[in-house]
Amino acid sequence: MAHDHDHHHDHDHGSELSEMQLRTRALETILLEKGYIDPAAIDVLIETYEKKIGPRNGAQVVAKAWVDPIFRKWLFEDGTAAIATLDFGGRSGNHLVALENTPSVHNMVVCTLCSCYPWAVLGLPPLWYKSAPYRSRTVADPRSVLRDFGLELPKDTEIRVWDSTAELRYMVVPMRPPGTDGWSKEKLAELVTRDSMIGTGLAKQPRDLK
Amino acid sequence: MNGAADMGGMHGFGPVVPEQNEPVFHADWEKSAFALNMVTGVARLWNLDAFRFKRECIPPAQYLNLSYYGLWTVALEQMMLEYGIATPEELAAGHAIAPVKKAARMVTAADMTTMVRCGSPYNRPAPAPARFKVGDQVRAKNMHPKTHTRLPRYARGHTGNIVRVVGCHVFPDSNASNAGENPHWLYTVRFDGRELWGADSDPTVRVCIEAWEPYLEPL
Amino acid sequence: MSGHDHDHHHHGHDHSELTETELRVRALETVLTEKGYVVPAALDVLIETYEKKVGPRNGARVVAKAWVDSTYRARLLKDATPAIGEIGYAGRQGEHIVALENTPKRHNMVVCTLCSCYPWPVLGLPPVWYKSAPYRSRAVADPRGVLADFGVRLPKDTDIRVWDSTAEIRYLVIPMRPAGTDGWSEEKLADLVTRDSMIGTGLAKRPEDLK
Amino acid sequence: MNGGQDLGGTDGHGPVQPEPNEPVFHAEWEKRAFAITLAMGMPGGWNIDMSRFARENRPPGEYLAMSYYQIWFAALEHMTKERGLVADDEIAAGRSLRPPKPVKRVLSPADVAETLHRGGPTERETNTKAIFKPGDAVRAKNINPPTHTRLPRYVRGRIGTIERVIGCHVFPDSNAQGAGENPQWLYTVRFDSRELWGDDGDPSVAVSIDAWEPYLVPA
Repeated sequence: MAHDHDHHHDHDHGSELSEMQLRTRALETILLEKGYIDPAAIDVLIETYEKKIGPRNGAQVVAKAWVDPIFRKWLFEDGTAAIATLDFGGRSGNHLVALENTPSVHNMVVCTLCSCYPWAVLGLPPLWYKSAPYRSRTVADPRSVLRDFGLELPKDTEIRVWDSTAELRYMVVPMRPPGTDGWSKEKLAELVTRDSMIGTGLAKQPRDLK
Repeated sequence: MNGAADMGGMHGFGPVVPEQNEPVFHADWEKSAFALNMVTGVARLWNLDAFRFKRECIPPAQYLNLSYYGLWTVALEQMMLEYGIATPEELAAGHAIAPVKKAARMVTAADMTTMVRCGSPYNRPAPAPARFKVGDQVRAKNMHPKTHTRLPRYARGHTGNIVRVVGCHVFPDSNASNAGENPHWLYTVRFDGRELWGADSDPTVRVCIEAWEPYLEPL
Repeated sequence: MSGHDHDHHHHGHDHSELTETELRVRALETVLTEKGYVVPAALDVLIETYEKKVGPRNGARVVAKAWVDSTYRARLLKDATPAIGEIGYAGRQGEHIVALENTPKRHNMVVCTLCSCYPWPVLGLPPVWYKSAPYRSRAVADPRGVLADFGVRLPKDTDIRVWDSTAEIRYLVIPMRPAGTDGWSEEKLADLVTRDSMIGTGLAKRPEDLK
Repeated sequence: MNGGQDLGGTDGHGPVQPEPNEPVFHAEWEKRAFAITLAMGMPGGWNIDMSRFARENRPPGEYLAMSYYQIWFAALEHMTKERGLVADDEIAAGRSLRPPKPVKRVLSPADVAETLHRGGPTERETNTKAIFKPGDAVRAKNINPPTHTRLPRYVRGRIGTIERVIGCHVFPDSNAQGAGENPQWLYTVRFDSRELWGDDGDPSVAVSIDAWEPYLVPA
């Protein structure tokens, strides 16, 4: 690999920054001046996705599925309806499908064509999810991608990759770690990481909680 | 189109590099870029498929060297020009110069709250019964439209199984070209990794895509 | 298509790149020379060869000879490498040449989608457009669209054969001889044979095109 | 590898722009980069397939944003460093900092013409018989090696016809990895445009590639 050369990974936005700052400011000003947007709307949006909606939503779904067998069954039958009862709703969550990880099947979610992601339960996607390495390699060689995350699965585990090519949004329900019997939903939710709901990680172990 | 957006199965991009404690946005301009795209979508200046197509049309050499929100911004500028929302002079000046061409529909904070809650569903009443059922074997067509499509290159020509009948949805291939919503049945199709990547590939891998009925043919 | 008003890197000789690359090339050349891996005079001979000596004029002579000498034409189409060797052209990037005959029914076009394979001994080094992403991506999928970029429009029923040089074979297109050239010398005929006509993105000039 | 170099059938790169009166080289450094690359083949000890892989093996965005001779030069730097002929600090200093490694031969000015004339023939003697003959229907295998191959993505899985049996030639897929020349029969295979690009393909177009026997199976 020619890794000694300069790369342009998505996260080197330093060089673009000042130019992009100017360009977005120009657009925003024009749209404001033409009356297409209300500055307060912009603030609501940023506030919503920066502060309110995030993987904590998804973690609540997973924790509930771990303790409540009826909810769990419903979640896998009709993710959209089951999740709606938790009142997140929202954009890019209209057709949510929950995927069950088991000792024999591990699910992973990608969008090779753009960056489709279940915003309603996970918030906005991290940079790596939108990056070329992830989008290119996950469908062809998911195990090597898992290795980038330090995760090595048993050789005979079936890996199911879900390429979100349409309006369906996927969330992975990771396996419940052992040693968590009798835990409350709130405490269980702390074990559920964002990556475990994308499929690039597993839920935390009890000992991982400080 | 077979553009830079269609990355599935490409080599050479290097490792996936997760960022520790990644913030939601990496700069203030990213917040604006994000919000501006939401707002222009709700204002129905154009549809989401048309906006996706515009992003894919960015020449690959440029596409692959832009950051995520950089892509959004470049595409947004293009859309504003193409749909007559702004002129090149206005983009350069950073101010409105010409009067508004279309009647502006002001998007308010309340609109945004509704949008965040309700989203924008894409399912539609079915004009005809679904052609395939769960378990059917299908082949993804070998098609190479120059326009927007959601059928990735790596799946084309390959055989898989229907694992879910999702419903009847807006067809992005026509919606992106402003040729109407033209709803079609949507399916989840599962492919064996070896079918997609050849006999040497990992036998434990399966890949699922969503495919509209016009992408598929029976076996 | 959109996005054309943005910066492109088509030709890649933007001035901004020059200084940095120039410095790096000079540094590497100096290091290699000091270590004795390369001899500067050998570099000069190489540059001189491909800048001044080897070029499409070679191919034009091959084509002109094929136009006037039917036995040569037959030898060329049967096994081009020795036939081209007869005129004295051979060597690097031309070890295995195949000649392709254009006819009223069939038009041949050559591309290398994977890199930039090109018959150096008869055409010299390839032009920038031949190595560019637009040509390499579109020639196999939409050759008529590419021909339109060159202002060439072929009849609808002409078969177009695209040759993607994916291995060590190098292709040379033999364009059709223009009408009104009966009795012309090989030298004069060679003036009609353009580089593009031997790649398949052009046709041979007509007599009226010569000033 | 499915890298930036595998451009056949990809969209969005814009029109082909022939340059009137194009010079052979566009800058002094291009001449040097070109000539050093040719001259170093001998002392460097690499083969053409290794050079090709060194050129294509980089992030696609980088590949597509680099000019032709920049790619050549980057590969040259990479290969000279990989073989310990030069080091980063020497390139940074612009001069040699340590004694050279012994090499087989250095190209002298007097050798240039003869070396170029001889070229690098790839045909090899063989005892094996070609499996296919002209007229045979073959399918290009669906292979996706991350290493060097000369089977472009756009023909994989598609059916064509053997048009010519070329001979037995060095197999680049193995030669690029330093795994030996492993000569294989080489064929010209013709594909119908509609087979490659689907029903919208131009029926008057056919595309031929040169394919080594291990790329093909009977159809």
